[in-house]
This record gives sequence, structure tokens and C-alpha cells, in this order.
Amino acid sequence: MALLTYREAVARGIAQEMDRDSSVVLIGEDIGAAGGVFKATVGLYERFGPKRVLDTPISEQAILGAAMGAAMTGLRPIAEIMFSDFFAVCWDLVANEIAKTRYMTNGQVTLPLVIRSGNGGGVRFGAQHSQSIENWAMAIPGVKVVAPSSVADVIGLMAASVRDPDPVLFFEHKALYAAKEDVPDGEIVGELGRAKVIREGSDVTIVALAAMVPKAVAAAEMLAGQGIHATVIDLRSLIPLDVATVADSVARTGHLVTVEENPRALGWGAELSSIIAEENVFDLDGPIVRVTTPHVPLPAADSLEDLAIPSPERIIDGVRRSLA
Amino acid sequence: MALLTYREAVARGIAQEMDRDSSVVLIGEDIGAAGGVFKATVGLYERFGPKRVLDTPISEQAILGAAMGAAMTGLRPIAEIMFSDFFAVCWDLVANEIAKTRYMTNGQVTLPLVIRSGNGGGVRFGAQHSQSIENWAMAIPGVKVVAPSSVADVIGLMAASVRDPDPVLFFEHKALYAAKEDVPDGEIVGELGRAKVIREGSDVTIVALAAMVPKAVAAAEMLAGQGIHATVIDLRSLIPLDVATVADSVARTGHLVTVEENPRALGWGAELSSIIAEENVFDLDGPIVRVTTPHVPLPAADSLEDLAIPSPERIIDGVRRSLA
Amino acid sequence: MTVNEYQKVAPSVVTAYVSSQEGRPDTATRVALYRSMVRLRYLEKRAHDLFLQGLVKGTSHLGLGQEAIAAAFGTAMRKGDYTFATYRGHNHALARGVSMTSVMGELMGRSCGLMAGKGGSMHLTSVEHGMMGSYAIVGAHLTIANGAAFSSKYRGTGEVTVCFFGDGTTNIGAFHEAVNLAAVWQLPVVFVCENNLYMEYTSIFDVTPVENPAADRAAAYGLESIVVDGNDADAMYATAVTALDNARSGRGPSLIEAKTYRHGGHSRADPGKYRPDEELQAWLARDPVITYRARLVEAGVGVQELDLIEEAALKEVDRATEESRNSPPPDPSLLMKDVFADGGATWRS
Amino acid sequence: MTVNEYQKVAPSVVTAYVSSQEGRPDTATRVALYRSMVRLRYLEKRAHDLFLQGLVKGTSHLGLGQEAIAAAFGTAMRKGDYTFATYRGHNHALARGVSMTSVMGELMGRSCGLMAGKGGSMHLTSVEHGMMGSYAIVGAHLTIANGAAFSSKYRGTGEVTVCFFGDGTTNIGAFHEAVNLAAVWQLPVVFVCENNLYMEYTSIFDVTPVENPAADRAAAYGLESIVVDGNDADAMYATAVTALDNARSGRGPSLIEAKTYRHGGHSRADPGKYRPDEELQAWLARDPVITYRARLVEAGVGVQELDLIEEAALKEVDRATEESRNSPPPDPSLLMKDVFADGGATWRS
Ligand SMILES: Cc1ncc(C[n+]2csc(CCOP(=O)(O)OP(=O)(O)O)c2C)c(N)n1
Ligand SMILES: Cc1ncc(C[n+]2csc(CCOP(=O)(O)OP(=O)(O)O)c2C)c(N)n1
Ligand SMILES: [Mg+2]
Ligand SMILES: [Mg+2]
Repeated sequence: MALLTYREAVARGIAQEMDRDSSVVLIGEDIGAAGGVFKATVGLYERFGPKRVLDTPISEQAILGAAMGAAMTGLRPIAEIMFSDFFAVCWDLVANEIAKTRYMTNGQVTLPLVIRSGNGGGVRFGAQHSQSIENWAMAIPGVKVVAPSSVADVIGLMAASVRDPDPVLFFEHKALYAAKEDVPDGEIVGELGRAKVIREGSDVTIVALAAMVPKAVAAAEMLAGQGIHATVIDLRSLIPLDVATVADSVARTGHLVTVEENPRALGWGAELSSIIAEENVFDLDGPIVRVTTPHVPLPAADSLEDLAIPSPERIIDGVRRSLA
Repeated sequence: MALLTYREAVARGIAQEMDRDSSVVLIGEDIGAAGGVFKATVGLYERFGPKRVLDTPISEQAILGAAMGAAMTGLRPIAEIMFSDFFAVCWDLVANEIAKTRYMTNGQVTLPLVIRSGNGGGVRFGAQHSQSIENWAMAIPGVKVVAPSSVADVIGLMAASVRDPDPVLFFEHKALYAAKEDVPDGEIVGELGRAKVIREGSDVTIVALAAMVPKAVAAAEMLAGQGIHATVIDLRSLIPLDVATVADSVARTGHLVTVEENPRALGWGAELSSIIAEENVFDLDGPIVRVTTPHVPLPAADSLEDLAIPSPERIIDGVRRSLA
Repeated sequence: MTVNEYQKVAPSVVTAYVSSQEGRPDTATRVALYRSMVRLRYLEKRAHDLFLQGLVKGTSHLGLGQEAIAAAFGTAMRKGDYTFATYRGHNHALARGVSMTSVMGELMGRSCGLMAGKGGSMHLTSVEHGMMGSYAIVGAHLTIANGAAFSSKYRGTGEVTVCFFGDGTTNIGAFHEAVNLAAVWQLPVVFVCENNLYMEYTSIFDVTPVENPAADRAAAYGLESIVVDGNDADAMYATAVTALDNARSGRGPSLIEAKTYRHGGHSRADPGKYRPDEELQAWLARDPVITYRARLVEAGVGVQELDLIEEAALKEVDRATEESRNSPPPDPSLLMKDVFADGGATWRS
Repeated sequence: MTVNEYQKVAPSVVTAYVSSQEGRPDTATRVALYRSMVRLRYLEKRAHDLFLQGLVKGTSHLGLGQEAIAAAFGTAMRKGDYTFATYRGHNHALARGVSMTSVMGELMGRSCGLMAGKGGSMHLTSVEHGMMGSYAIVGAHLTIANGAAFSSKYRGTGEVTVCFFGDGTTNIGAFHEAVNLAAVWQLPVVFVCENNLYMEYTSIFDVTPVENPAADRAAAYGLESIVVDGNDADAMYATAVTALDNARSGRGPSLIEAKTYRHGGHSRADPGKYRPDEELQAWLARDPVITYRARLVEAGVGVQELDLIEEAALKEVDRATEESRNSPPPDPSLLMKDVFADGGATWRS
């Protein structure tokens, strides 16, 4: 056992895979000697050297292009896009190239690569450095989308992502980087596409992702005090999407509440809601309620940002609306 | 009255607004003397000259940046992104700059601009030139999203978009450019955010957009022959989203089917479905069914592309699933 | 010189670029170059005919007139080297040894196509031949080519990556990022700008502040400025050999600007009327295939040998046409295949 | 010269760039330049203190050491001209006349802030002062600056747009597209690269294949290569006057590379330890504010006059600090305001 932060877990997960497989290389801005702006790659440059840990110019398209071309030809690159908001300057590589190439080439090209990125708000960085853009990725056929909430999952899902033969977008949550947990020593390898039931309760199913998971748990604890027993599910990945775990739970509870950090329109909760509304509508005993950030850019001021992002109180309110 | 194609309507709508307002300028690739690759800007260069109709290098970021900066300082630019797939190379300007600036500046900056683009599939252009990306835009707070299905709406909604004080993404459907309709002479000005009920029926509500509208109408006609009476609603814009018109109809029919050209995950139908499932769940007499392209990139071969994009038959099948 | 003046005199200006006496290939190589060019030419002409017959669906971008560039690199490259091309990539695929049938089949959306119709004419890919893809978003593939070159360098396997693109591509951001990173990382990559003087319908001179859109940018990346006559297969071949050798020997990337001209419009729908007739005529007179034939004959290559090459190419095209016509459309099951490496498209459980 | 050698000798190299004798501003202007620099310096120092006290939330990027550039342009620009800056934009806002209270209030997320806290330190905007925004995605604002410049040209209103950015920004695609389009359209825009030798934590020399990341790219756009000592307010002012005049007179855009250095880390969280101590010391010795004070005294400006300027600036900072501390957080209703021009955030009916 070791007490690790979420950010240390990133470096440990990467190191575990770089140790195992010499085709794994790391590409990004300030990730080398500097250890990354979130200090999530500290020590990797010292350990694996400049041949495997490569600093780049500020050229996100070039970073993702390099990762893609390397993955086509035998490597397993891990690219960093520093803040997930910056995917907007290189979205072409994700949406048009990396995601589509296997399909367009009728399976000739395989792209085992990981793009990791600091995602999400709550750190007062303002509208251009705080977005939750895992939904942008979910809308693109051909990529997998992972967003761990726990320190152990960071390692396990990083390993699973690196070993996965498909391109994976790996969203690290900025507000969780300092979170600490005890994790087992030795190799940790997770599995993509398996949601985690964090606590069980028979009254309502609350589904959350990344930094919303601890908030959902907090809400569930407060609800328990009020006699309402919630199941909390951590989705962990959006693609593959573990609908079965959610549907099973809804079959038992009859109520579904999704908790999303993203702005309202077209968050992943919409997809989940539409699936349940199509396939499991007769299991429902009340409306599916989505708790999200309102459909606005994120404000910088702490007082406003705290109002924007879902809080345990707003989750409780959502649960009450579903149960009403 | 004049018989016009959808592509001619684009030019007529733009000309109408350029005639009226000298602050309207047109910026894009090959839009000048060449009249645009879809021939949707034919005649504008001749009529308004090189000062108001500006060809650019292949530099989509520079195009949208120029539009934004011009809109900040008194102009009303219309920028063209040739194929909507290319939004991926300039998404930063849309998602991070244009959409957020009014909010971030606490209302200091107003951005009256239109970005028009050829959107959608059915023309055998393959995965990188056929996407329906209006959903990418819908997910970004701060932009309006318009996608006309009829020739008259092209003119009316173009006028409304140019006159709107907010940034509007205007999606022209490539498969509709050759469609013809009689339209009235004289000025035509529409309204953003008002869906159009195209036909009324009491059994099911079918909601569609752009090129899916004629398919939904065809399906409704076939269903009528089988004794099933469908209301068909053309959303016309995704932001603002006319939920009220849809909800009213669902209250009468009890059944909702959305018809989306986009790949399944996180299409606009998901948002609409989640709204109805949250706010109008007790109006529903069956599951909300989403008919979409499967969650795959679009194949180029005609035979495969036709399988991918929703057909009247698949819409009918969706209706039957909702009614079952 | 104004833009129009330049365009008018372009052919003679271009001739002045040539320095093909040195490094001129030997006769066997020159015959191989001719054979390659003829194959490309015949396939493209047939593709045009088939389009007129409604058999090539969607779009297609012919490389008629630009054959010398693809042929020279195809001939100079080694097996295992990587090619990255654009939507205008038929020439480049063929020049790496991809069969005519699989190219033509793809254009026609048939199951004999390189990707069984799933990609289409703009995305020709044959990993087996080092043809690592044709890309239809301007600029992106320059960045991807870097990745392949980086991989070769990392693995120490000695392949060179060659990346072809057009003049218009030099104005997009990805061009800048890609050439820059290649220079910083000293990658074994050769960037080849086929300057055919036009983007889609707009002259490159109207929207570019320098005369040589690629070569005049080379210094911005610490690279040498290289301009070559793209219609001269000998000059192209010599240039290719040098650049490939530099890359393979660890001397880093090159950026080459080859002056050329497309005989037809930008894509199938375009008659190319925006081009002054005298300009077109002047360039047609510099047809890389016809002029090269004359040059070979002058150098003593037998006319019969050249005739045979042409006949063989024609037969190959006929056979490919036949095979493609007879090939069925792709199996419907392909729609849901190969989104992911498990072969399927499943995104949820 | 290797990278490290260059960095070591950088200060003396930089001194050699100066040609400040010609076009040296008159005394009144020089005093104004000094006043401006002192105001920027004092505000940035205070911002740093307030951050240490936990009053500045989120991130912030100080321009300590780079004051001469903002001050020179702020002084040379006319009312109505447009400024576009980066997240490192406090200096540029102040230099255009924005009040200290509204800058500091924004850093502290208070309702007296320029945008009442909705934007934050990285997005300072004051349309009233021609401060058209601070942008936090590297590169984007160069393209937006073009739009403002185009608008001035179209409207015939004669404003000039000035766009500031860092050395690292020259490697991103948007830089290329923006400078290129400005050159093609001959826009009245001045691009000012503040080369402070570092991106976030990485030396620009480690990831750039040319020595002068902006100036060595100018020729790629048909522009003149301009390097200036960014720590010399006189040289900067003369350069600004020339570039603004060129733009205003229809002679098109300029790309200026100003060599400078930031005294602190990249952003609030960064102690800047990656920088060799001798390099830092050499640059601190070239502090633009301190050296300029000495130069003015040498030129006969009274010490008392300069003392008064400093005292006034300090008072202004104290008052701004007080006002900001006392300013309430933004009204919660602002959360849902001004997504759209109707003042609200309604996206559905
Ligand atoms: C990012 C992007 N913008 C625009 C286009 C549309 N487009 C396709 S080809 C082309 C012209 C390219 O010109 P050039 O690079 O000279 O290549 P050529 O077609 O002449 O071979 C354009 C504008 C595109 N495919 N991608
Ligand atoms: C597209 C993009 N990539 C990366 C970043 C992260 N980032 C912020 S500032 C910075 C360094 C910029 O360096 P430079 O342009 O030299 O400006 P300076 O900070 O030195 O003023 C980086 C990499 C960003 N904001 N946007
Ligand atoms: Mg071209
Ligand atoms: Mg810098």
C-alpha cells in the first residue's frame, strides 16, 4: 500500500506501462524535465530519458499527428493535451483522423494511442481552461473515452488504455489532482467499459463521472440521513458505455438521476437518458432528472463557479424531483 | 414567385441582407469569382465586388478569427467553412472564442456573425466530407444553431441569422442544394427558434431536421396509408430549441420519434429525449425512439452510405417500436 | 512580376528551375520512370471516362499532369518507406505498387477496392505497400507523416516518410506545425509540395504573400529552399534521391517545392474554366509524359520499347476496369465493421 | 552558437539590437513612458503579494520585466486603436488606460472587476479603452486581431490593431494563418512577439529550429524581419511609432520581435526554477524600469519628478487594493447573464 495523489497516480500508471513496453512513448508540452504543468509526469523524464519523453513546441496538431503516425507504425504513444479545452485547436486530428482511420481503411490501420488531458472545472481558471469536454469525444465514433474518479482507477484505467488497441481519450480531472488515496503496490490493470457501483440503495440510481462522483456520494450520504437510499454508479468510461449496469440498477430503483459537470445541452446524461427512455421506459417510476452545469460558459470568480457546478445540494434536489 | 434551388436561395438570402446592410461582408475560400464550391454564392462577387466578398487562403482559423474580430468592431460578417467537417480545424474559434466572449466580457462584446457551412451526407464524399456536426455546435453554450430544410427557409433563416445579434452557425445540407421550390418574390425574413409543424397526425410525433425532414414526411405518408397518423415537426434550429412545440405535440400523440442524420451518441435527439423524459414523462404512452445513423463514420460507397443514413423505412420501424 | 505576368511566363520560368544534368538517372531507371508515369496517366484518364459514365460516384481528384512527381518518388523510394498523400492520391498509390484494380475498385465503391469502398477515392490506403493513407482535410497528414518518421527514428529501422501536398496547403496552420516539428526533431521525412498553381478554383498567387508558397517558407524552419521542375521526371528523381538520402542518413527533413500543373479541374465536377487558356496550353505543351517520351527517344531508347510500355499499361487499365465493373458492391455487413480493433462497432454494453 | 551559449550571452546580444538613438522620444514622452512602466510594475508586484495572501484566486500571469513593451505601445497608440493581448495581459490593459481597480478587482473575482469576475485574470477586456480582450488559448487572438484590422480598413476609420503574444506562440498553426492573411490582405495590424525566452517551463530554443522565433519567420509572409530590445523603452517606442505609422498609412502589417525576460515564473504557481541563475541575474540587471530611470536621470530629468511618479503609482495601487478588497463578490444573478445579446442564457423555449 502507498498513499498516492491522483496526479502521482498518473505518473505511476504511465511508468508501469513504459517499464513493461518499450514502444510506449510520451509526447507533449512541458512534460519532460518540467514534469508537466499539473506535475502529473514528474520523474518520467529522469527515468526514461529524452528519447521516450519528448517535449514539443506549442503545436497541438503536431502533437496528435505525431502520436497518430507513430501508432500507425508500431509505437504506443501517449500524447498530452495540457488542458482539455485545447482539444479545440487539434480537434481535426481526433474527430477526422484518429477516430475514422480504422474504419475508412477497412481495418488496415490500428491506432493504439492514448491522449491524456486535464479536464474540468472548479479551479477558477475561467471559461477557456475549465471545460468538461468528454462529451465532445463521446459524439465521435471511433474513439474510447475514459474519465477516472479515483486514484486507483487512474492507474488501472491508464494501463488498460495504453494496452487497448484503439485510440483512447483519457480525461484527468483537474480538481482531483490533489486527491489522495491508499493504493496497492505492484501492477494495477483495470478494464475499460465497466462502471463501478460505489454504493447501493433501493430508492434511486445516481450516475456520475470523474469529479461528480465524490459529490454524488456526498449527496447519497446526506440523503441516507433523510431515509432515501441511493445507488451511486461511477461510469468511469463513456465509450464503451456500461448501460447494462445502469439499466440493472434502474430496474431495481425505478429512478435515474445523472450528475454531469458539463453544460446542459448534449452532455452524456442526455445519451444515457435517451437510452433508458427508449429501452427501459417501463422500469421508470418517475422522470429521469439530469443535474448539470447550466448551459453557460464557466465563470472565473470562485463564487460564481461554485454556483455553476453541481453541488451535493443540487443533486439532492434532482433526486427529489425524480422521486416526487 | 420564382422557382429556386436551395443553393440559389443561399445566394439570394445573402444578397438580400448585403443589399440592406453595408456592414455585411462575406469571407471564405473560393467564394468569390468561383461562386463557391457548392455554387451557393454565385453572383455575389459580381454584384458586391471584392471589397465585400473576400477570398481567403486555406486558413479556416484565420477565416473565423477575421469574422470574429470584424464582428467585434462593427461589421456583420458571414464566414464560410466549406464543408462542416472542417470546423474541426477551427473549432477553437467557435467553441473557445466566439461562443464564450460575450459571457467572459460580462456583455461588453457582441458578436453578430454568421458561419455558414455545407453539412451532412448522402453525396458519397466519405467520412471526412459528410458529417452532420450541428450537434457539436449545440453542445457549446453561446452560439445559435440553424439548419433549414426548405428553400424558403434558407432565405428566411439566413436573413434572421444575419440580423441576429449573436453568433449563428448556419448549416446548409449538401444533399438538399439541388432541391427546388417556388418561393415568393421580395424580402423574406424568418425567425430563429420556431419549429414548423409540417403535417399533423394524432398517433405519433416525428421530429426531424434538415435532410431528414423530407424523409420523415415520406415516412409519414407511407404510415398514413397504413392508418397511422403522424405529426411531423421540422425543428429548423437547435439553439434556440423549440421544446414547446414538440412537447405540445407529444402531449397530444403520446409518442415521440426523433430522426437524426448524425451518428447515434449525443445527437440532438438525445437532448430532446432527455427533456421530454424529464419534463413530460407522464405524457408518454411508449418509449421515445431515436432513429439515427449508427455510431460509425460514414462510408463512401453508395450502397453502404444508403444503409447508414436513416431512410423512410427505418423511420417507420422506429414509429412502430414507439407504438408497440 | 505581377501574378498574371508570372502565370503567363510560368512554363519558361519553370524550365529554368531544372538542373537535371547532374544526378540524371541511368537508362533503366529512366525507363522505369516512364513506365510508372504512363501507368498513372492511363489510369487517371480511364477514371475520368468512368466518371463520365456515372460509374465513379462521389468525388475524385485526378493527378493528370502531375505524374512525374509521384513516379519519381515511387521509383526512388525503398520498400518499407512510408507515403502520405492527399485526396489527389491515385498517382501516389499506384507509384508505390498498389494494383490498378484496387484503386479503380475503390473509386467505383466495389468490394475489390483497396478499402472495399469504405474510404472512397479520397482515402486510398494500402499499408502493405507503404501507402499510409490519403487524407482529405488539408494539412492534417503532414503532422501524421511526422509520427511515422518519428517512429522510424525511434525504432532505428531506417524507413523514410514522404508526404505530398499542394500549394494551397502551405497556408494552413497544420503545415506550419508539422514542418516546424520535423525540423526540431530532425525527422527522416520529406515534404513535397506539388505546386500546381491553384487551390480549388483560386490561384495560389491571389492568396499567398510569397512567390514560392513552400520554398519561401523553408527558412522559417531552418530548412533549405528547394524548387524543382515537377514536370521533369529526371529532375524530380535526382531531387528525390538526394532528399531521401539526407533523411535516411540522419540529416533531417526536406521541404521540396515542385512546380507543376493539373491538366483538368480540381475535382470531377470542375471544368477548370478559371484558368487562362494560354496558361493551360503552355503547360500542356510541357506535359511530363509526352516530353519525357521525346527525351528518352532522343537519348536512344527504342520507340518499340516505349510502345510496349504503353500497350501494357493500357491492358492493365482495361483489365482493372473489367475487374472493377464485375466486382460486387461491398457486403452490407461492412457498415458495422472495423470502427474498433475488435472488428466491430460496439460502443455500449 | 548553441542554445546554452546563446542564453548565457543573451543580455549582451540583446543590447546590440538597440538602435535607439534615432527616433528617440522627446522628454515629455519619455517621462510618460516611465510613468506607465512604473504603474505596471507596481500593480504586478501587488498582484503577486495578494496572490501570496490568497486573495487572487485561480491563475495569473505577471508581466514583471516586460513593462517596456506594453508601455511603449500604450503610449504610442491612439485612442480608438485596438489592443489584443494574452493571459499575460495586465500590463497591456493598464497601458491603454484601464483603471488599476478594475484590473485588480478582476484578479480577485470581485464585482468591481473589469468583467465583474466572469472572465478572470486571463481575459481582461475593456472595449471602452480599445482593450479588445485577453485570450488564453495560444494563437487564436492573432486571427481575431486581423478581423478588427480588416474592419478598420473596410470602414475606413483609420484605427490600428496591435496584437501581443509570446515566443512560444510562433509555433502554433494560428500564428501562421494569421500573419499570412494579414500580409495577403495588407491589414493595418502590428504583431508584437514578446520573446521572453520561455514558453511555460521550457526554453523556446529547445523547441524552435530558428534563433528568432518571430523575426526569422517574417520573410515567410513577405514581411521585414524586425528585432528590437524589448527592455529598452526608447527603442520600443521608436519601433512602435514606425509600425503604427506604416499600418495607419496603408503600408500593411508588421511583425516585431521584442527580446525580453519575465522576472518571475510563468504563472502564479511557478517559481521558475528551470532558468539558470546567471541568466536570471543578467536579465535582472537589465530591468527595463530601473535602467530607464537611470537613463532619464542621466538625460537630466529631475529625481524628484521620478520620485513623485513612483509615489503616485504606489498610492494608486494602494487605493485599488482597498477598493477591490471592499468590493463584494459578483451578484449571483450574473451566472445566468449575457450568454446571448438579449442579456440572458435561454437556449430553449
Ligand atoms: C481544412 C480544409 N479546408 C478546405 C478544404 C477544401 N479543399 C479541398 S482541396 C482544396 C484545395 C487544395 O489546394 P492544394 O493544396 O493546392 O492542392 P491541390 O488540390 O491543388 O492538389 C481545398 C480548399 C479541405 N479539404 N480541408
Ligand atoms: C493552444 C494552447 N496550448 C497550450 C497552452 C498552455 N500555455 C499557456 S501559456 C503557454 C506558454 C506560452 O508561451 P509564450 O507564447 O512564449 O508566452 P509567454 O507565456 O512567455 O508570455 C502555454 C504552453 C495554451 N494556453 N493554449
Ligand atoms: Mg494546388
Ligand atoms: Mg514566452
